[in-house]
Amino acid sequence: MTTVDMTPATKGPEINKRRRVYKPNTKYIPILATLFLLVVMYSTSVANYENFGDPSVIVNLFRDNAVLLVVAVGMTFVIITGGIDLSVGAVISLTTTLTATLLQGGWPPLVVLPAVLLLGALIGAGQGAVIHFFKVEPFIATLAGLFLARGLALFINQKSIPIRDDLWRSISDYRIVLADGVVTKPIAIVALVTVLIAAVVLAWTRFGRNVYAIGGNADSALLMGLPVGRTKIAVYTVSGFCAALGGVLFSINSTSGWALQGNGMELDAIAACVIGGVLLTGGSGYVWGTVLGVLVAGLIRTILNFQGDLNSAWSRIIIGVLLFGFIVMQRLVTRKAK
Amino acid sequence: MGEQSPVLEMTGIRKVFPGVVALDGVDFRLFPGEVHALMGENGAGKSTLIKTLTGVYEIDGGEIKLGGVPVRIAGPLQAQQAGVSTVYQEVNLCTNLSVAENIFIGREPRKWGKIQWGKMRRRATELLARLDLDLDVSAPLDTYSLAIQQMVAIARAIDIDARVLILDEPTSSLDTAEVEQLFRVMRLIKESGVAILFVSHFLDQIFEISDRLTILRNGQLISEHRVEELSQVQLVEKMIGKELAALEDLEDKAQRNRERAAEAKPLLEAKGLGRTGAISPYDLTIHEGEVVGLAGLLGSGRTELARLLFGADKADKGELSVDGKRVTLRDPQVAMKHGIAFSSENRRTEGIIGDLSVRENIILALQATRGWTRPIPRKKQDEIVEKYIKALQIRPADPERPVRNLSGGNQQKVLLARWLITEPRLLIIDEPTRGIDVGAKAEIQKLVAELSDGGMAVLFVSAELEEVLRLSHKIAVLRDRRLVEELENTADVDADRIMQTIASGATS
Amino acid sequence: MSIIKNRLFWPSLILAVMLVINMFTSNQFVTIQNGHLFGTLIDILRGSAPLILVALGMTLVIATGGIDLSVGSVMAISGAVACLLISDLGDQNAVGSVLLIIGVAIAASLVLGLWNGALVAFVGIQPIIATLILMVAGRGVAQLITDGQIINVQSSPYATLATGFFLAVPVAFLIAAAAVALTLLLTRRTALGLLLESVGGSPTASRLAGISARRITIMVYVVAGGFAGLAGLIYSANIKSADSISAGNLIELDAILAVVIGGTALIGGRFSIAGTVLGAVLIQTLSVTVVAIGIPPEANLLFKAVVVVALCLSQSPDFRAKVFGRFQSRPAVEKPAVEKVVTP
Amino acid sequence: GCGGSDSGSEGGGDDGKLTLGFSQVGAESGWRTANTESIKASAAAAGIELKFSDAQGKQENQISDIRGFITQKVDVIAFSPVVTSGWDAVLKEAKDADIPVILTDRAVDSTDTSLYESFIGSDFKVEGQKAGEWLAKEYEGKTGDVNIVELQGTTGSAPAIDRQTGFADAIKANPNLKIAKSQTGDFKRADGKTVMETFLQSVPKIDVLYAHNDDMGLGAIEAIEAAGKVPGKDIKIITVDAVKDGMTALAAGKINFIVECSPLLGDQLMETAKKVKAGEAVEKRILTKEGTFTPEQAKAELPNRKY
Ligand SMILES: Nc1ncnc2c1ncn2[C@@H]1O[C@H](COP(=O)(O)OP(=O)(O)OP(=O)(O)O)[C@@H](O)[C@H]1O
Ligand SMILES: Nc1ncnc2c1ncn2[C@@H]1O[C@H](COP(=O)(O)OP(=O)(O)OP(=O)(O)O)[C@@H](O)[C@H]1O
Ligand SMILES: [Mg+2]
Ligand SMILES: [Mg+2]
Repeated sequence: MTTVDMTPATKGPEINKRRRVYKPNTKYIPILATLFLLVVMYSTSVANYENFGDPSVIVNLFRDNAVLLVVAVGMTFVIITGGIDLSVGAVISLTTTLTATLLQGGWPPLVVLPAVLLLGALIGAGQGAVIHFFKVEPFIATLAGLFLARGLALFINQKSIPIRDDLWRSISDYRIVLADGVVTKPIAIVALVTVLIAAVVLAWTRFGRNVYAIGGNADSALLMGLPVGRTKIAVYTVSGFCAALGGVLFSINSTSGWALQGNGMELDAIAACVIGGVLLTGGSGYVWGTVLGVLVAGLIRTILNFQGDLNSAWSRIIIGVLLFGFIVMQRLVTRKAK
Repeated sequence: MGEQSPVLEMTGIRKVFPGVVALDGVDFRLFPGEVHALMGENGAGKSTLIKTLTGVYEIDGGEIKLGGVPVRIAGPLQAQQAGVSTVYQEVNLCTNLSVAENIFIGREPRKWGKIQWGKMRRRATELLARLDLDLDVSAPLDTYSLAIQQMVAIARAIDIDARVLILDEPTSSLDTAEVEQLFRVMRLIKESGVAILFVSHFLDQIFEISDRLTILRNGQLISEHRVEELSQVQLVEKMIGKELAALEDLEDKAQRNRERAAEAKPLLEAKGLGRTGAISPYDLTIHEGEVVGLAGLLGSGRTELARLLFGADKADKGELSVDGKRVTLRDPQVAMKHGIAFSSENRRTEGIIGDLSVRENIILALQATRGWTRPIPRKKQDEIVEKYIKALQIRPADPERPVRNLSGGNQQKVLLARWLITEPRLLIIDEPTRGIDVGAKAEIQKLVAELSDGGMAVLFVSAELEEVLRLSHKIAVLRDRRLVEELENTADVDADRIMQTIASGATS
Repeated sequence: MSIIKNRLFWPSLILAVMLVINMFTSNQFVTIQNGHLFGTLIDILRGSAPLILVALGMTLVIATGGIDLSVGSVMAISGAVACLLISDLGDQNAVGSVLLIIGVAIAASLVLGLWNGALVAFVGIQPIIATLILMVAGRGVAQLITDGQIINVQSSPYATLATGFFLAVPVAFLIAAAAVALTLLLTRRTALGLLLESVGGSPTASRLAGISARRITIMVYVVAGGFAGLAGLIYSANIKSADSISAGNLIELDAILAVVIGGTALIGGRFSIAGTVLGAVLIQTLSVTVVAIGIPPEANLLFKAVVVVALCLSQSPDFRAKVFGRFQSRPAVEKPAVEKVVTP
Repeated sequence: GCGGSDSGSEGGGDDGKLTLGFSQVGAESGWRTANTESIKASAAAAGIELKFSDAQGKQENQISDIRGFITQKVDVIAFSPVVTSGWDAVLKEAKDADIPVILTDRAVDSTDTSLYESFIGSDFKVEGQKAGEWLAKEYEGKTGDVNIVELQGTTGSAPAIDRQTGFADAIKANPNLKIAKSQTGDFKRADGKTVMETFLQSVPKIDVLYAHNDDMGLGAIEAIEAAGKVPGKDIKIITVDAVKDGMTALAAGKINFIVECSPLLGDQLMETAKKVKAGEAVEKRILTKEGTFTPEQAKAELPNRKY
């Protein structure tokens, strides 16, 4: 094999010169718009509610949504390839149940932790393999995964199981003091680190770029010689792993395991991704967008909590209205900027 | 060269698709340092042969040897690793990624596992410069036209360190200058000992660049020759299996009709029509029965000009009138109501609907004009479809086959049929002969001439200047997204004259 | 051979197996009792009516490449509206008024569908999030209508919707059958089906072919809303009350599952009404079978998982080729004499 | 309680009103709505400012709601836990912030009982037992096999688990009382009906139906009637809750016995909250006032039922 030496072309006739095509770089506009709206929403709330300006409101946002954040990050990978993973909530429940059961059974925590994480990754990989090798629709494959994981969890134990392990307890109780009166917990840090890693992987590694390529056009990606199958399986593995990690964080946050834990979390995660500008058709979106999506959902909940006089019916309606307002504003701002 | 052993040897290759034997015992050899043309009509099996080689399809029989060693290639990745670099027929890139990424994805320069974006962009810019392209390599690929995408695909392929380079119709939407650039690069690569497999329906190009050629017909190997052994006529004969019916002299006819057309009623008039960032305001009048050709270089804005006349993009300046009445083309539907039809150059993403059958693809536009409540009776559908399958020689002649499974050229014919059955008053065709074989190309040209005789106006966009010259009554020349000159296609107008205009940038 | 290749062969087979199981476990599979049909099979047919209706609408939405998560909430709203109005009637058995009220409830559902469609087509919001809004808020609205309580009605014409019989056949089943017929008519006797598949297959190409993707999109959401509303009426008529909290809860998942089992791809394009109906009946039969063979509640999901896994694998041609491939006699092919996988 | 020691501190509103943050499980049933309404009404009557939030059945939501209350510096926090375990961490946070906590309706299984002041609510297990005991008594002295079918609540939920075990415990002693089939009806009327339809088809002879709530029982009644049987006679029906619809059916003889599970604990909660805030001692376990109903009792009670 020889390397081709292509000496630069002798300058062709003048007419052959190509001009650069300048186009404003529009790819960050949706994210910026989302961020902007989020800030607007936050400041309005600060003006309206007592104590909303307390820094712990923001800090708690990360801690309360740590699990969702981690799960949504995994989901982002899957959605960027144009897939979907409905099993994440169930994997959380399986992880928490299994963790609690094993810890109760006296297993050492340092064995339990990697074991459940591995299990999550394996479930993900299994789904990915079915999707890739047998060309089963991601929706149906991961729905089967959902039934299987939650089914297993319910089968192991229907009841909620308290975790009394010292390590779990101490991580759960460990307080990280950020400022006077503002504390957070390790799970928030884990979530943020996950986000950072994911962002780096998506933007700076071959794997990350393959994820985008497959989402853009899987057939082309295959013809371009990219490892499509491997990458597809890998994203579901990542998602499964993130779900298991989310489950672990959950079990730390609540020091318990329960087979119905994380019920419906898949939809929350998908919604967070989509609100953050990740396209369900694949090929486009950023982890940062997902983070914003999670924060939007979390902020809406916080607002409802501070409002404090809504019954269930009205809180649903207000969530819908806020979501609607947000999405429409996002569309308008994005469209204008483009 | 004869003494050398072939770098690639395929023997007895067989590939069967449900209902079609695409390849039937085909042998093919490729020697180092040669450009080898693979010839054949649309649907002859060229692309399929290439795809069996790169492992996209599993072969049903036969043997492939690379460098004398029998191999089984499991997929494009393995093919690439084995030193086979390919540009597939339909541009297969990820348009959501940037230009630079499309060139380097899978082979990104890395340090500590981290992609070096700066280095990648720099190298992409350099590489494209060798093809004489100056693009913003960090812009997403979908902001560029199909022709540029094709160049990017070529850039990707030639940068891969390979011993076999496959180019499946790389020139189908390039114009002369780009083709020249490409050939220059191909010669360089060839000299370094790489074997090149080249597919094109442009016979001139074949005779210019190739050393040897292999001819396929109906999935069967016909023969293998040195280029010098054959004349164009002989080649065509071997490809289609019979003598090519003598073409009427279209050019003369165009001349004869020119004056008639110019005197006819103006059908469509654009005044100062334009769109920011796409095309500067232009004036253009198209008369009934007139064929207007658009000439210009790659990226000169021909497509953009045409799209405004169909409402595919919305004009933000100027005005347009049809039959003397002002109209605003909000979207294609409105244009269709005024009898305008538009066949896009980008058949894969803007043309065919892959899942649907040939029949459904053909009647789609006609059905759209009728609205969903008035379906075209099935019997009538079958009639129309059968007629056009015959007229345009769409193969396989099975109306119920998903259009995705047709060869590229046949897909193009399906699109043409889609618009012809709507009986438009103005037919805008952007690169209608892209990827179409010699025989069919002649048929299409004839068809355009006939349609214009029958009073249909045609706006004809083609990268092939000759074709434009042969058919058009009037030629509009574009440069830098600006209509620079409009000239009557009189006898003294030729390719040089137009290239001159493009070069000088004269304004009319 | 060719029948096995049909996508719907395996789901049909699984359905048949489950029906046979039910035949053995049930006291009566199909009998005539009090002049109308009765038995497990009839229960299944009647019970699957709401899911069939919802899945029909979902099929059309999915064919255009969209998705509708709000169907459950629409069901809740339509049931709530109907029951609230009926409970205010002087004479709950007045057929005319009940019919009118049913009309009002369906009209409301159509409006909700229109809302979804407008968000998707005009505002350009991704379908999943556009319909999520109504999914969340809609149930709140339904709760407001019923004031968080279950509204009971004592209207026999209304109950007929779900539990009545016409010519010995359950009315609910007839309604579903009529909806299927209507959908088939709409999509296969007009050009709607083609246009839908075209929009779902490639929106850009469809636009350039002069198809008004917008109008089509809005239409399918409206139809989906209407069918969901009808399903909500049957659901509430079945229990003679409006339960705004549980009506249609999570039905969107079942509906999507039915559509996918039926062979319609979630990315849009080709769709199959027959497949969807089969999928819906299959899901209903599955839940009946779970009870009939006495699977303990904590194992329900595991059982379901096994069936869904079996289903999706059996439907995958690649799975069949890879696993059963060697058992099938294939046309003899000559394999390359020497095989060697290339590595760089 | 320790939380009340610094009574009279800044917390609450400026008007010195007591602020109670209440986190509800969700709005999964009419029972729950009645529960919410009771709390709201009682708070208004007692002059307590109520901060209400709905966790939509998710523990993660509830944890963050409670944290929200801590941030808002409410005076007392009360909540109906979605699930029994997993509250230690957030309760500790409340304790650190000196905010007393009251549990309602459902217990938590924390080992550290100092984390909350009191638990007001019913005992699901006892409810199941009451149901089982009544049944055992009904069939006292009879030896023939009694086929029972059970409609369970949502799989994995505390009331479903406890009502099941309580019931099973109570009938254990009578071997002729057999649970022929047991399936979840998800606490829903419609599911109760469909599951009962299948029970009727697949169990040769059903004598007794035990439903974990009234709604499923009411759905089952529809199915029983459609099958041409008489509920309450051909099949004896026991349910739990005693909501108005259930009581009506009970009074009409379609249900034979209902174990009450009262949602009306608003007054008790407000009372306790005030005491806790004032630093007075409260009982660790406050049982809601509730009983059981037979058809006759139901007829008398029915006019007073509000929900
Ligand atoms: N995936 C497929 N499934 C079924 N038939 C196919 C498939 N791909 C190609 N074919 C058929 O195989 C035959 C050969 O097609 P191929 O694409 O190789 O033609 P080609 O020589 O490249 O033509 P063109 O010049 O138009 O590109 C055609 O009849 C085509 O319809
Ligand atoms: N809105 C826009 N802003 C900036 N550049 C654009 C825009 N739209 C199109 N372009 C670019 O303008 C160039 C000209 O387009 P186009 O290729 O359609 O012209 P053409 O004369 O038809 O050339 P071709 O022979 O390639 O079809 C393309 O490179 C395209 O990417
Ligand atoms: Mg080809
Ligand atoms: Mg062009």
